[in-house]
Amino acid sequence: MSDVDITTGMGHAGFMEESPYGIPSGKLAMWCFVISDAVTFSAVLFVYGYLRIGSPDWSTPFKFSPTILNGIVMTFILLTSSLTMLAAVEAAKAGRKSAGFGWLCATALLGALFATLHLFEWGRMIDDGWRLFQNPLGGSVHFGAAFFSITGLHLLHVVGGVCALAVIALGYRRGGYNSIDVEVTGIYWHFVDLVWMFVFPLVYLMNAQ
Amino acid sequence: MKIRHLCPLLLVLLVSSGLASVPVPPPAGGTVTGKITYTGTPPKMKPIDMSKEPNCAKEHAASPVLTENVVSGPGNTLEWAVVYVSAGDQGSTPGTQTLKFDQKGCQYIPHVLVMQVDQPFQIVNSDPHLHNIHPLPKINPEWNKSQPPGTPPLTEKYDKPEFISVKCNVHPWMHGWFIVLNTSHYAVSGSDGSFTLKGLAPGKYTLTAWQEQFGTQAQDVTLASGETKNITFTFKALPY
Amino acid sequence: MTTPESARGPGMKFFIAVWIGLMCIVGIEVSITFRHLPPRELLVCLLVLAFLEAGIAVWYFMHLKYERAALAWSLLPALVFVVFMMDHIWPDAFRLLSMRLLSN
Amino acid sequence: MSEAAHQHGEPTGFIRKYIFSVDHKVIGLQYIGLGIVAVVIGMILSWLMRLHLGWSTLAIPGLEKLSPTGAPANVMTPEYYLSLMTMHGTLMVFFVLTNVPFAGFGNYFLPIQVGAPDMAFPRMNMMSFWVTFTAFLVLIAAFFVPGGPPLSGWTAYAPLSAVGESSGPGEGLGQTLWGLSIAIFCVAQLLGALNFIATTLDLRTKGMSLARMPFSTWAWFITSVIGLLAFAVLLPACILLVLDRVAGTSFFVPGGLVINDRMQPHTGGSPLLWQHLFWFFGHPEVYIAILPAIGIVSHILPAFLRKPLLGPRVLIGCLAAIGFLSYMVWGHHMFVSGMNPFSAILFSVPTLVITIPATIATLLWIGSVYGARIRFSCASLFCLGFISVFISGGISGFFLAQPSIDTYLHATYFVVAHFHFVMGVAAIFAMFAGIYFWLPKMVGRMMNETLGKIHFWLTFVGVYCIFMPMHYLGLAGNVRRYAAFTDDFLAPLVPVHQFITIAALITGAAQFIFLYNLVWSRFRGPKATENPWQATSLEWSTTSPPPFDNFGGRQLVVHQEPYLYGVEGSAGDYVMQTSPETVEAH
Amino acid sequence: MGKAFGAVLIIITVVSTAVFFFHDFGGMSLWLPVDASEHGHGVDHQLMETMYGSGFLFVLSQILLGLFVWQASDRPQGWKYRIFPGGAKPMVISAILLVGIEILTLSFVGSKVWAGIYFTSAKPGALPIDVQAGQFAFYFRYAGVDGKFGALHPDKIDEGSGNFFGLDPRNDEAARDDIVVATMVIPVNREILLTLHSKDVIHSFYVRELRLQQDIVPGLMIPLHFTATKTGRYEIVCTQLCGLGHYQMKAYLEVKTQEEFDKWLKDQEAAQ
Repeated sequence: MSDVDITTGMGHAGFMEESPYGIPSGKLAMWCFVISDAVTFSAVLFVYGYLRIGSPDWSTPFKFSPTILNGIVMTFILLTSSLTMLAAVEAAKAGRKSAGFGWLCATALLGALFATLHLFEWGRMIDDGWRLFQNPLGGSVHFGAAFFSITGLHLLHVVGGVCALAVIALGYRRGGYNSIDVEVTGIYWHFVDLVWMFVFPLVYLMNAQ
Repeated sequence: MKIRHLCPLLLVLLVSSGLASVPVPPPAGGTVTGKITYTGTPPKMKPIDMSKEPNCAKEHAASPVLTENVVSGPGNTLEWAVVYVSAGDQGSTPGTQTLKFDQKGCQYIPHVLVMQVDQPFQIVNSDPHLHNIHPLPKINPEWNKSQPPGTPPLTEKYDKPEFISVKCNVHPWMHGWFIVLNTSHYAVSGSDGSFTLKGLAPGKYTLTAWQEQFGTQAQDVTLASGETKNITFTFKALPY
Repeated sequence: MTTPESARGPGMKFFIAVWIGLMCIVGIEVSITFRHLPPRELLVCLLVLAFLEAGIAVWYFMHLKYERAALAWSLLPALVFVVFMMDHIWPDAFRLLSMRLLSN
Repeated sequence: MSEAAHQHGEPTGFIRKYIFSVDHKVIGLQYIGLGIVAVVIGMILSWLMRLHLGWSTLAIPGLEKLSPTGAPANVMTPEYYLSLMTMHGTLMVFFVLTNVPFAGFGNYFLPIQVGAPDMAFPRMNMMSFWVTFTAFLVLIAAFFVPGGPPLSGWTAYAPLSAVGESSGPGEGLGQTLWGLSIAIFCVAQLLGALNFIATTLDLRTKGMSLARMPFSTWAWFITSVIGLLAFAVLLPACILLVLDRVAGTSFFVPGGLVINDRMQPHTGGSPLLWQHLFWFFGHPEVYIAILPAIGIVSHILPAFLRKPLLGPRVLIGCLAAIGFLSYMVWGHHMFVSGMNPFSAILFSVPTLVITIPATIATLLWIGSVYGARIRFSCASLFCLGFISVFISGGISGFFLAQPSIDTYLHATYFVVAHFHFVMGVAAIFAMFAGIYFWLPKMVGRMMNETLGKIHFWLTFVGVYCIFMPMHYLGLAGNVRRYAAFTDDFLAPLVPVHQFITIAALITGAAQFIFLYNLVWSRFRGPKATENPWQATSLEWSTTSPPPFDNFGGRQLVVHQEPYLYGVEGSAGDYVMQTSPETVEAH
Repeated sequence: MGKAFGAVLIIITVVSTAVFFFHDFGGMSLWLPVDASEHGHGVDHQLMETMYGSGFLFVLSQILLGLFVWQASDRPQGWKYRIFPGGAKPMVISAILLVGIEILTLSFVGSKVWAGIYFTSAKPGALPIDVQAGQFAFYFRYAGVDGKFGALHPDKIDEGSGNFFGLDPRNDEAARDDIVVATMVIPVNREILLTLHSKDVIHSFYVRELRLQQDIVPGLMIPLHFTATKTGRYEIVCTQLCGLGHYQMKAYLEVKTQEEFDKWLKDQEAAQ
C-alpha cells in the first residue's frame, strides 16, 4: 500500500482512477449531503404549502416591526457570515493560517448571534401565545406548527454548523484539518444560508400583515 | 351478586311486607325506598339496527332491541338509575364478591353495573364473535381490550370512584356503564323505577340519584333507627 | 499535489459585490411584500427572487461555478427533478378546501 | 472531513476489531448478521400470522407468555395480529430488504470490487451501522412497551398512527417508537448512501473505469443515489408524525374527529399528506430493495453460465431507468385513497412505463441463459429462481398499475402476492444467491451444496405454493390485513388460507436448514480457495477472507471488462479483471 | 439439475395458469364475483385484456426460462457457449414493442374506464345517500321526507344513544326526519350518489360486486356515484386498516327493485 492519500481524490494519479468531478471525497460527500438536505427542507416547505393552501383561515401576523425587521437583521447576519466564511476559505487556500482561523471564528460568532436572535424571536412568539398547536389569533393552528418546525429545523442546522465551525477552526489551527476541510465546512455553511433564503420569504414575508 | 336478579327479589320482599303489614321486628338499620320518575317527554328510544352482525341480528329478529339511555316503565318511571349515599355514609362494607358483566346478543348485561372501589368484576363474552370492551374513564386508567370468542373472562377492577361509559367499537351501538362507588349503600332502579337502600345506620344522609341521560339529583334524608323513608326523584325530560 | 481547480477563484472583492447584490435582493423582497400584492402574485415574485438568490449562492458562494461542469450537471438536475415530482401533491392540496367536511 | 483509509492500522482488540470496527468487511457482516436476526424474527411473526389466518381460534402454546394481553389463553387477538403484521412489514422492509442486499453485501463487496482498501469514510461507515442498530433496538422495544407494538401497518397511515392511544390498542408508545426508529433508520441510510457514492466515484483502482464496474457495484451505486433522495423525505415525515403524536400538532390529522365519542383536539391537517410523503419515499424504497438484488444476480449469473450476459450496458441503463422512474410513480399506491382522480392517470402511465426496463432486464437474463452450459450450484439455482419469481411478481404489476383495475384489486391479497414476489421473495433469493456465492470469500469456507440444494427446492416450490394462490384470492376479492375471515364472501376462502399456512410453515422450516448450513459451514465447511467459482471480478483476486486492507498492500490494476467468461484465458475459460493478457472477442 | 429446474418451472407455470381456467372448487370460487354495476363491465373487460396480455408474457417467459435451463443441463464438457440470435437487440426491441404496445393500449383504454367512473359527476336525478364510516361500522343516511340532510355536528356524536352522525334534531328541523340505517338499501338501475366521510380514521368502501373501492378519508367529503344493475344482497367491507376491529367492519348492501325500495323507504319514514 502506498503512502499516497487515496481519499482526497487527487494526487493518486497512477494508482487510482480519477474521480469524475476532480474533487476530494469529503467535498463530494458534502455536496451529496447538501442535495439530500435540500430535499428534506423542500419536503417540509411543501408540507407548509400544502397545509396553507388547504386552510381558509391562515393568519398573517407579522408586522414590519419587530418581526420582519428582526428577520432582515438576521438575514444580514447570516449573509455576512457567508462572506466571512468565504474569507476563511480564501485565507486557508492561500495558507494564511491565523487569518483563516480568525475568519472561521468570526463566522461561528455570527452564526451564534443569528441563533440567539432567532431564539429571542421564538421567545416573543411564545409570549404572544403561539405554540406548535395553538394560534392566539384564532386562525389555522398550522401557522405555529409550520413556523416552529421549519425555523426549528433550520435553527438546528445553524447550531450544528456553529459547533462544526468551532471544531474545524480549532482543528485547523492545530493542524488536524486542512484547507479542504475548511472549504467543505464552507459548503455546508453556505447551504444553511441558502435555506434561509427560502425560509425568510416563504415563512416570514408571506406571513406579513 | 346479580343486581338484575336482586332487584325484583327486593321488590317482592318490599311489596309483600307492605301488603301483609305483618308486624316485623324493626331491622337493624333504616331503609330508604322510592321511585325514579320523570316529567315531560323523553326522547323516543330507537330500535337498534344490528344487521352488521348477523348473529345478533338473527337473535333479535323478532323484537328489535331499543337504545337504553332512557328506559321508562309504567307511570313515567325510569329504569337503570342509580341511587347511592353520596354524603354522610357510615358502615359501608368493602365489596369482595366478583361481579359479572356479560356481552350477549350484542348487548351489555346488565346495562349498568354498579361496583365498589377495588371490587373485582369479570367481563364475559358469550357471543360467537369478537367484542372489544372499551370503558372510557377520565380518572381511572383507560384500557381497551378485545375478547375473541372462546377466550376466558377478563377480570378487572377500578380504584377510584367514577361513572364510566363503556362501549364496544366493533358494535358501536353497544353501550353500558360501570358505576364505581366508595359506598356499599347503593341501588339500581328496577323496571318500575323503584329502588331500596337497606341497612342504613341512623343519621343524616345525602342521597344522589344518577341517570345517564338526565344527570344527577341529590336529596337529604335523616333516618332514625329502623325508620323507613320513601322519597322520589323526578327528572325533567326533553324529547331530543 | 497539484492545485485543485476549485482553488481558482475570483477573489474577495468579487464576493463582496455578490454579497451586496444578495442584500439588495432581500431589500427588494421586503419592499415587494409591503406593497400588499395579492398572495399569489407575491408568492410568485418571492419565489423567483429566492431562486435567484439561491442560484447566486450556489454558483458563487458554494463555488459550483469553479468546479467541473459535470458536478453541477449531476447534482442540480437530480434536485430539480425531485422537487418537480413533489409538485404532484398540489392538486390534492387545492381539493382540500372544496372537499372539507363542513362541520357546522 | 476526509479520513484516509490507511491512516489507521489493523486494530487488535476484540472490541475495535469486531464490534466498533471501521473495517468495511466487518461492518458488512454486521449488517448481514443484523438482517438475519431481523429476518428470523420477521419469519416467526409471519408463521404466527399465517397460523391465525388459517385457524383463527387456534391456541398457540406459549403465545400468552409473549404478550399476556395480546394473546389471552394463547389465542391471538385481532389487535395483536395487526401488531405482528406491522412489525413483520417494518422489520422485513427496512431491516432485511434494505439492510442485507444493499448495506450488507454493498459494504462488504463494493470497496473490494472497485479495488479500494476500504470505504471512503470508514468511521462514518461504522456510525451508520450503529445508528441502524439503534433503530433496530428502538423498534424491537416497541414489543415490550405498555399498549403493545404498533398496529397501523408498515405504512403507518395517519390519522390512525397519529392520534395516539385513543384510537385503540397498539397506538400508544409503540407507535411513537416506530416513528422514532424509522427516523433514526433514515439517518443511517443517508450516511451509508454518502459513503457508497463517494467510494464508487473516488476510490476505483487504476483501470476500473465506470464502464468496467461489475453490475453489483452499479446497482449499489444507483441504489445509494435513490436512497439519498428518498430517505431525505421520509425523515421529516416521520419527525412530523412523531410531533403529531407527542407535541399536539395536526399535520396529518384533520379537525372534527370523534374517536370513542371524544372530540379530538386536532384541526385542519391532511391524512393524504402523510400518504404522499410516505409513498414519495415508499416507492423508491421498493427499488432500493430490488435493484441491489438485480445487481447481485446479474453479477453471479455469468460465473455459472460461463458466458457474459447479453447487453451489459443495456442492463445498467435499465437499472438507471428504473431508478429514475421510481420517483414518478408513487401515486399508484394511492389510486383509491381519495387523491385527485386526474393525478391517477399521471401516475399510471410512468408506472406502466417502468415495466419496459424491467422486461428488458428479464429478457436479457433469459436470453443469456440460452446456449449456456450452466454449472448448477446453490448460487446459480437461486439466481435462476430469482428470475422466475421476478417475472411472476412483475407481471402482476400490469394489473395494479392501472387505476381502473386497482379499484377492484387494491388492498386485496393480489397486492400482497405482488409485492411479496417481486420485492420480498426476489430480493431474498438474491440474498441467498449472494450468501452461497460469497460466503467462501467472506469466511473462507465453502457451504454445503447438498443441504443448500434441499434448501433451494423447498424454498422455490414453497414460495410458489404460498404466493401463487394469493393472486387468485385477491381476484376473488379477499381483503388483506384482516385478522380473520368472517365475512360471508371470505369465509369460503379459508381452506386456501390453510393451504398457504401449511406451505408457509414448511417453507419457513426449510430456512432453518439454511441457518444450520450457514453455521456448520462457518466452522466445519471445507476451506475455500481464493477463487472457488473461477469468477473474474476483483473480490476473487484476493485471499478468502480478504486481509484487513483487502489486497494485502497490493495496488490492483484492472485491465478487463468484468465478465470475461467462455474465452481462452491463461487460467481457463475465463479472464480475471486484473489479468493483463489480451483477449479476443467471442 | 437443469432438467429438474426446467420441469418444476413448467409444472409451476401450468398449475398456476390452470387455476385461471378451472377456478370453481365446489362452494369456493377463486374468481371475480358477478358484476352488479353499470361500469363494472368496463373494469372486467380491462382486467381480462390485461390477464390475456400479461398471462401470455408470464407463460412465455417462464417456459422459455425453463426450456433454456433444461437445454443447458446436458451439454458436454468444453461446450462453447452460443449467443442468443441477434444478441441483446431483439430483446430490447421486442420488450419495447410488445410491452410498449400493451401498455399504450392498456393505459388508453384503462384511462377511459377510470375516467368514466371518476371524472364524471352524478346526473341530477341520482339518489343521494350519506355514508359515515367509524370504528368499526358503516352508517347510511337518507334525507327523509323533506329531501334535506341535517347538518353534521361531530361534537354531538353519541353512538350509545344512536346518534351516529352527530345530528342535532333539537335545533335542526332538517335532521329530524333523516333516516339512519346500518344496511344500505338502494333501488336497482338508478344512479346513486354517495357522499363518503369518516368520523375517526381512514376507512374504505369496498363492494366487490360493484367493482368499487374508495377510501373514506376523515376531514373530506368524497363523492362516489354508481348504478347497480342486479338486485341482491352484497357485502360492503372496509379495506383500509383502521384498528383492531378492521376485519369485522362491514355492512350489507341490498339492491331492491324500485317498488320494493319505495315501500322500504315509506316504512323507514314512518318509523321516524
